[in-house]
Amino acid sequence: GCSSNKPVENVSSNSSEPSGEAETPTTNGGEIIFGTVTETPSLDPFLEAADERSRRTVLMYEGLTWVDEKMQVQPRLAGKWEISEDGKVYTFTLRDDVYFHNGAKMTAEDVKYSYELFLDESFGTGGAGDFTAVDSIEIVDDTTVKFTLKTPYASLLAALGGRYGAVVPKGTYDNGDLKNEAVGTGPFKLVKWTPNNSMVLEKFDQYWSDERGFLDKITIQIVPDENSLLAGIRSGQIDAALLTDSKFYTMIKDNPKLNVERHPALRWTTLDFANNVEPFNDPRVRQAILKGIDKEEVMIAATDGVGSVIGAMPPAFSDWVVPVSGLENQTRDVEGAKKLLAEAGYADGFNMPLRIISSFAWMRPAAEVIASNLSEIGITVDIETVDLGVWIKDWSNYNSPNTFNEWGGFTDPDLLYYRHFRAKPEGGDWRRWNNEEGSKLLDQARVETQQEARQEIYNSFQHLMATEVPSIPLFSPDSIVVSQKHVIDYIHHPSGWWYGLTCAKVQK
Amino acid sequence: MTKPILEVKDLYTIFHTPKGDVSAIEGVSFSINEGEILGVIGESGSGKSVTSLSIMRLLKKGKTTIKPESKILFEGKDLLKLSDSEIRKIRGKEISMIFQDPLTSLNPVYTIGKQIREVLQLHRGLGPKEIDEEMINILKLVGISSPEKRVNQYPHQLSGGMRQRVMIAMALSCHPKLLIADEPTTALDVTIQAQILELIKELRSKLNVSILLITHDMGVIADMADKVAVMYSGKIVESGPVEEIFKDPKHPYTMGLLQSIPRLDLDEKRLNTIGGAIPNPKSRPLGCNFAPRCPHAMEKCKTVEPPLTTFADGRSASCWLHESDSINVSQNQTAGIGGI
Amino acid sequence: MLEVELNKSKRIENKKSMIPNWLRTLIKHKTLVVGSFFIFIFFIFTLFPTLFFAKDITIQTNSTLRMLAPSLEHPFGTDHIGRDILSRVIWGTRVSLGISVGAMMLAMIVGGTLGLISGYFGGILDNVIGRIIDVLYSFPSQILGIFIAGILGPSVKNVIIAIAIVFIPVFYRTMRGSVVKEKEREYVEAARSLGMNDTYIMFVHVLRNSIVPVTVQFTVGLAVAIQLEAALGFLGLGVQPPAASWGSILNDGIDYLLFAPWISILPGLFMVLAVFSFNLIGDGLRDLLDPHSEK
Amino acid sequence: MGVYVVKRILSMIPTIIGVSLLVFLLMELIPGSVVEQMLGIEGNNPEAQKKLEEFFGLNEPFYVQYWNWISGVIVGDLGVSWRSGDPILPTLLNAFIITGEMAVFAVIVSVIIGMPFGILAALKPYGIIDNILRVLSLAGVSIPVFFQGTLLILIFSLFFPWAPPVVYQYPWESLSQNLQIMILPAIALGIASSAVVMRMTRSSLLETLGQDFIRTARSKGITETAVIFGHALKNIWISVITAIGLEMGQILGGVVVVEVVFSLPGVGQLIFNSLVQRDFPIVIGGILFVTIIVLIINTMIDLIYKFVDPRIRYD
Amino acid sequence: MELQQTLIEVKNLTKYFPIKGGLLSRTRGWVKSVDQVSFTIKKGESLGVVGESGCGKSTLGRTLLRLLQPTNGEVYYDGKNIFDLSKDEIRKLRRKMQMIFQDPYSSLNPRMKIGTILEEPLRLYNLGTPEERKKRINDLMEIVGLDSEYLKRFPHELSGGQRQRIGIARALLLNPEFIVCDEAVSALDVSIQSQIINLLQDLQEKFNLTYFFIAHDLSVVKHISDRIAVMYLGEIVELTDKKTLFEQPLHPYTESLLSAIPIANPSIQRNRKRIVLKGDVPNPDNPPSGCRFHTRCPYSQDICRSEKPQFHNINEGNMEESEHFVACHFAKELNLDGIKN
Ligand SMILES: Nc1ncnc2c1ncn2[C@@H]1O[C@H](COP(=O)(O)OP(=O)(O)OP(=O)(O)O)[C@@H](O)[C@H]1O
Ligand SMILES: Nc1ncnc2c1ncn2[C@@H]1O[C@H](COP(=O)(O)OP(=O)(O)OP(=O)(O)O)[C@@H](O)[C@H]1O
Ligand SMILES: [Mg+2]
Ligand SMILES: [Mg+2]
Repeated sequence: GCSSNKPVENVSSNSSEPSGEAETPTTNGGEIIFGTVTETPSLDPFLEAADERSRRTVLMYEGLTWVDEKMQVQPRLAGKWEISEDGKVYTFTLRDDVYFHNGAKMTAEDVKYSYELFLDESFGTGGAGDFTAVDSIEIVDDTTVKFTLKTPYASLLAALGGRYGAVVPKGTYDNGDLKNEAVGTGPFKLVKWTPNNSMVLEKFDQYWSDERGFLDKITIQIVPDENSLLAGIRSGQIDAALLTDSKFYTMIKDNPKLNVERHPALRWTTLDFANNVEPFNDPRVRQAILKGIDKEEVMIAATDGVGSVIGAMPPAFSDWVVPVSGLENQTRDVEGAKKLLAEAGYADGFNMPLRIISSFAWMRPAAEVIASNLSEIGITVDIETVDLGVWIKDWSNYNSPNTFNEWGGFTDPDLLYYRHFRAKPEGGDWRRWNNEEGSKLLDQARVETQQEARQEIYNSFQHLMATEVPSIPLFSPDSIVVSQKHVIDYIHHPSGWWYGLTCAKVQK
Repeated sequence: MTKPILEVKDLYTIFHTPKGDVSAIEGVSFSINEGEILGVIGESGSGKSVTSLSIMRLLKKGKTTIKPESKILFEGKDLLKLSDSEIRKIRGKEISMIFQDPLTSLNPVYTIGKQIREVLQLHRGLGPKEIDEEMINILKLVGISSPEKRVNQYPHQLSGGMRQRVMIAMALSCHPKLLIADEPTTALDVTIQAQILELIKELRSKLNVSILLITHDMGVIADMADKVAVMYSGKIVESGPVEEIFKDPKHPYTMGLLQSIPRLDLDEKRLNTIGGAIPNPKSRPLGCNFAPRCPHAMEKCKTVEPPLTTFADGRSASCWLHESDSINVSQNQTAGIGGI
Repeated sequence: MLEVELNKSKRIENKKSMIPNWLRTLIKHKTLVVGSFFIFIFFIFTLFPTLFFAKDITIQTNSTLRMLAPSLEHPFGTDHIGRDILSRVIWGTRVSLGISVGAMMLAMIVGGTLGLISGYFGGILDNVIGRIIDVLYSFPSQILGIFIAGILGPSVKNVIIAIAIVFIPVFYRTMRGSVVKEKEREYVEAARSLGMNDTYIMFVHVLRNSIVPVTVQFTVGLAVAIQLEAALGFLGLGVQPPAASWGSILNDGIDYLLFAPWISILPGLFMVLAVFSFNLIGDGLRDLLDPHSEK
Repeated sequence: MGVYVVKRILSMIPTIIGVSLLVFLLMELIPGSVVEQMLGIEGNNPEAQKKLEEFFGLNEPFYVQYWNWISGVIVGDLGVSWRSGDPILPTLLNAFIITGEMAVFAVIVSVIIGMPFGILAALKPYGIIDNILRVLSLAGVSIPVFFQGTLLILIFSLFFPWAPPVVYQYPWESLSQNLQIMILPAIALGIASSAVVMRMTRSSLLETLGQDFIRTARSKGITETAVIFGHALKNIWISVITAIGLEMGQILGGVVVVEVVFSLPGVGQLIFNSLVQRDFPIVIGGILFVTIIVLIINTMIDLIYKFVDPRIRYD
Repeated sequence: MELQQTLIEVKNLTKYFPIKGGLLSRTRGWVKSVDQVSFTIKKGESLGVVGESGCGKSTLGRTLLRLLQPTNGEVYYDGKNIFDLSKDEIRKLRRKMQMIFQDPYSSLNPRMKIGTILEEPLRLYNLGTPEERKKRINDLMEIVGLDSEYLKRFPHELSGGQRQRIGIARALLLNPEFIVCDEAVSALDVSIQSQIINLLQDLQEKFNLTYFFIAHDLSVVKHISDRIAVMYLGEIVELTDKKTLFEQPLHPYTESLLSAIPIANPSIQRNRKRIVLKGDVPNPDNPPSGCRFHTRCPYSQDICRSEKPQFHNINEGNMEESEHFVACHFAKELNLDGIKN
């Protein structure tokens, strides 16, 4: 349902108000023009990896589950499920009132078809990695589907409703694709798409739930850049938008005509070491660098103060996070850093390459601050700007030098950590950390289905991150939701996907 | 005696350049009678063109000054005193001009027809049909074949000789009383020059127009002029009827000039030369301008400017050699002031 | 705008005493004097940045000094990460001018040499080189710069190369045009009749006389190069941080234009002044060398 | 004339081929490709990489790729975007309408400002007005357009509560909004170009006024106004048109930054963004498109000469 | 008539310039600047060439020095065909063959000091020590009548006449035997022109030079030359010693040329009969058929239109009379006027 999610400013404790309708009188229906800067290359929920796609497809597609704005897995197309004792068999009971946008009723056949796409290597979906644990998917009856796993896999539920979670009619890919159309079960259906201009969605009348999908029409309007977005909001040409450039927060937070909210995000920024390269293969050096950096200053420079310094996990993971104050090496300590360097044999410092990506605006000021910080412990930072393409190429080929990185959008700690920090071949380990202890922890957490035990393991892992420092998490920029006063109940989701629009209403 | 149509008296023209004033013309006086051709000859830079532009008042106002005592009398009117609009009524109608380079002197982007028509419209106020007739007549007069076709052509489509004919047609289209021709044939080949000179002669007798013919070619002068004025460094050093000047030049410069050109009709072994070069108008010598190059120069020449000495038959020269030959010069005439 | 036209002979009339003439010329060409004066100052900045207001270290960031408006302490204010802008602008002079001068030199040497050869020998060689240059020339200049900077990766050296490549056609054309005109002059024929070979004539005689419009092009080109560098910096393809060029400082401030306009505006004006000065010099030179000018 | 036009058009072909080859080569040299970007960091999957490369034909040798592409171009098929799968020609045309409109407006502004001032300056060369105008025009060319644009935007948002519409509207969609969007870029670009037009007008008018045929015209007794507007001006059109043409090329060569500053989704942005995303077909198609436009402008200027200047003969 | 040694022999020398145009700049035609020209120049003589603008005088002169490659034909210098010489040999020969140019403004490199301009050839040929070179240059300056102070100046700091003297000095530097003077005095004012003409004559006497003297001014050519060639549209139409040419021209073109030149003596000039030619000089890229002069010739007949007249010595075999080459079908019939003194 559409629960309310309080912005950062007034997060008191862990507010877990029950989900419910808004109290202010509203009318169903109405239209919203939602502004955004980037267009999605295609709409395919399985084949398109771009985050821009996920933002939009959550309005049109649904998975068996979904992860709500408090990072809890909630039922969606599956009304409920059971997990076997050994954690290897998941049995889902499907809702039987779900219809596709083409009018067909959703059945177990469709669910099996949709999730089996991940098991078909030749299909080539980028989501396959989240489902490697799945052995088979069977139809028990019309409304029951059984997933059998090779090994226990705690984040299966999150994966089912994550980035790639979508149920489409059986046989969709037999003669066509979903690049330019959308046949899902979501509350909105695609009416018209003019790439690089606008996408028009309308309320799906046969939608199964009345807790979502209040608007009659959503127009997703592409504007050239965030400046224009801001101008559009100020002049009332645009009703709501999600800004990624936190600088704008300062500019509009006091605007009386607007609702402006800051939310912690799932995205985080890190300084990733090339852990196999001298001198960064020495944990003492990495620790020294961590001690040498003033994360607060970096955060302020990069986000204009509209973000939060992080320890080892993005803040939106709320309950999973070990607070910065509880982690080692997080406060700046120039002397300590120098000592560590001396111990490691680098008393005179060295030159440290640091790669930044030209299209990420925050990286430059952050790099400049880090260069300034580290110059005090004798390290000269050589900043190198590269194009995203070059960055990706080197990164995925394990050739990248120390680099800034911005990633996230994962809705579960396993999804967040495993691929990145588990040694090869199970994980990606692009930082070439190759740490046994870390890998062991991640493996354990993966098969652990008990929440507390899982939490415990991830706590240890976060401490390991802070002492071993394969990567320095820097900060997480807040997402900024801006809307006209008449737009209400836009519930921001930490992923940055536009779940909020399924809840939004227009006040007359 | 015919009466003078143009009298130039004591013309002083000064250019104001960023590098200082250049006095290009220093006291030039001459006159042209009705139907007469006055040839002005002199080396490059002696002030021939400036003289003609001064007459037409075509020099830039802010950048040049003509001394107030100068007079240019055209049919008794002082051109220098006329207003801009009055002088414009004279230009092209009463006095017209042709120039050395007929290609650059015609507007390249207009047909020759348009350029001739323009004058006719401006000064003769004819209707369109009459203009066209008149234009064809004039072009025929200057010897252009199939003028109906030519009027629609652009200058670059004509040959050099033809262009000069067009210039002449344009100049004569309003039957001016005076034609100023500034080196009209210098840019042309000899055979074409001969054609143009013949044409000018012919038109002169047909239209009874007076001509101020500027050239540096002694041959052209000998062929065309009735009277000659020899210019040197901003002054007229000698003038008189053409035969006399060629037969018996008074001024050493004229003598030198005549002796220094190779002649088709003579077999000289060696040419006589005038040593040195024309002085820079910014730093003219004291005394006689020609003194530094003059084989007969005396001490006096180097310090005091010779007066213009007038001889019989309307001849005059400014040279100390002839101080005593003068027939009617007042003995106490001060140096530096010339006059007829 | 890029191409400079110069005409015919540069006769200078009589000449008596050296110094007054030289002085007179300068006084007459005020633009030249004013332009040179500013450029002189810029070069002083380049050579001795610390002599002026510039602090030694311009990379030191300080989150407590962010975006301070101009004051006595920080005459140009501070930027978004707390650095003194005036210092960065003065240090940036070195980078920006260095890039522009370097790029123009490179372009002049390459483009000029090609133009010289092409213009002097003519024929097929001229056709082939000309076609290639045409191709470069018809390329949208910023895209070309971006391409080259993209291929080589951003760094001072590569920005120089990128800008130089954009300018090669300009110098080629200027030089070629001038050579084609010069080689028809009789002194070339005279040299040939004395038995000098083509290479000698080309480099000793023709080059010497064709170089004038190229030098004017050089100053005007500098003005454009500064702008192009700024444009590349603006698109994030300039020098590597934390080093600063005028373009990159300007770029830093664009996002803060509304609340800290000084970050962009002041360096921008600095850049404009430099461009203006080079244009003044170019204009003055053109005037000085153009026989048509009525001065 | 007709033959000449055809010849002129044919003579563009080698340049066009050269430009396309060069873009191809540069694209080959530029590190990173669309494939990696599309696969993202998950792309460490040689299978998928190969598949994508095959799909885009990137596994073929350079010349085969080129041939495949150019044979499409000849029949008017510029291919489809690798990212969106859209056909490129319509995409480019849509974007170019914006760029073209901007350039045309800019040129109009530049002529409206530049020519009268140029004439004014030439009337009294080196006089006070001339000197002021000369310095102003130098200042005009000295301010980079993107900086000028930035200043304009700043001034407008500080002093006027007015902001142009954020989404580009084609003139036929909403003329008034379209004009509102275009006004700032047109002014910024126009001012920079007007300086060039002014200088060109001034210097060629001055040169023309010093020529013999002007003396002839004056000697015919024509008024000074008629001399300038009748005789001199027609001669300088050539230079002014050249200046305008060059400015057009200049504007089109520098559209990227301008469009970024003014947030116009024109060709420059399209090419730049596609370049960043390594969307090869759009980049090459776009550059080819712009090149051809520039060449066409040059050709048109050439042809306009024919009407303005009878001296140029075509044979 | 004393027999002089032949220095240069020109045989059927032809120079066409291509007219380029079109898409691939193909050659679309030829400017026939010099067409099948033959003559000899004897040691120590001055051969003058006259003709109207564009008739090929300069082209002929430049081809003679191999500054242009001929389309066809040979030029023998001291018996050797200069077009067969290797690069080295021609370089050596260049010392003996020099040129003086028309435009004193553009024939000196404006950015070199006079001293450098004069030293350059010596340096190039490695002649003498620096002191010897200096001396040689000073000597030459004296010969051409200039103060050696001028060596420190740039060309623009000299007057036209002075510049032309420098051009002459440069031509003399390497002790040449043969000098082509291409309109060497045409650009000068009459008073300066006479100085230069005298200088050229003095030098010829002093150094036993051979001149190929190009001018469009017949009176200048007449003054300086022993024999004169008259060119029309790329061809030599008449060639003989100057006295004969002026008194008994055989070609109608020569006659009209002579009559077109005004004589600086009013009493003679005004009594002359002037033959005014019709029309203009035709284009050399499309010369008239037959005799090229027939379009303007007052005596032209049908044969002139169709048949090209031979360029031949009318006094062939007649040792009494000097050679008189002419290319006219009616050379013997017409009784043309020359200039009588
Ligand atoms: N616009 C001007 N500014 C300064 N000085 C000038 C100007 N026009 C002419 N002069 C000077 O006036 C003098 C006379 O020039 P003018 O053109 O009358 O000579 P000219 O006798 O016509 O020579 P030419 O035979 O070369 O035409 C020259 O010394 C020249 O330098
Ligand atoms: N380099 C060249 N390319 C093409 N045509 C040429 C070239 N040089 C000369 N011509 C042509 O050859 C013809 C003869 O030229 P040339 O210069 O020999 O004539 P000229 O008798 O010296 O004329 P002038 O008296 O004007 O100097 C002319 O029609 C000219 O246009
Ligand atoms: Mg004159
Ligand atoms: Mg010649």
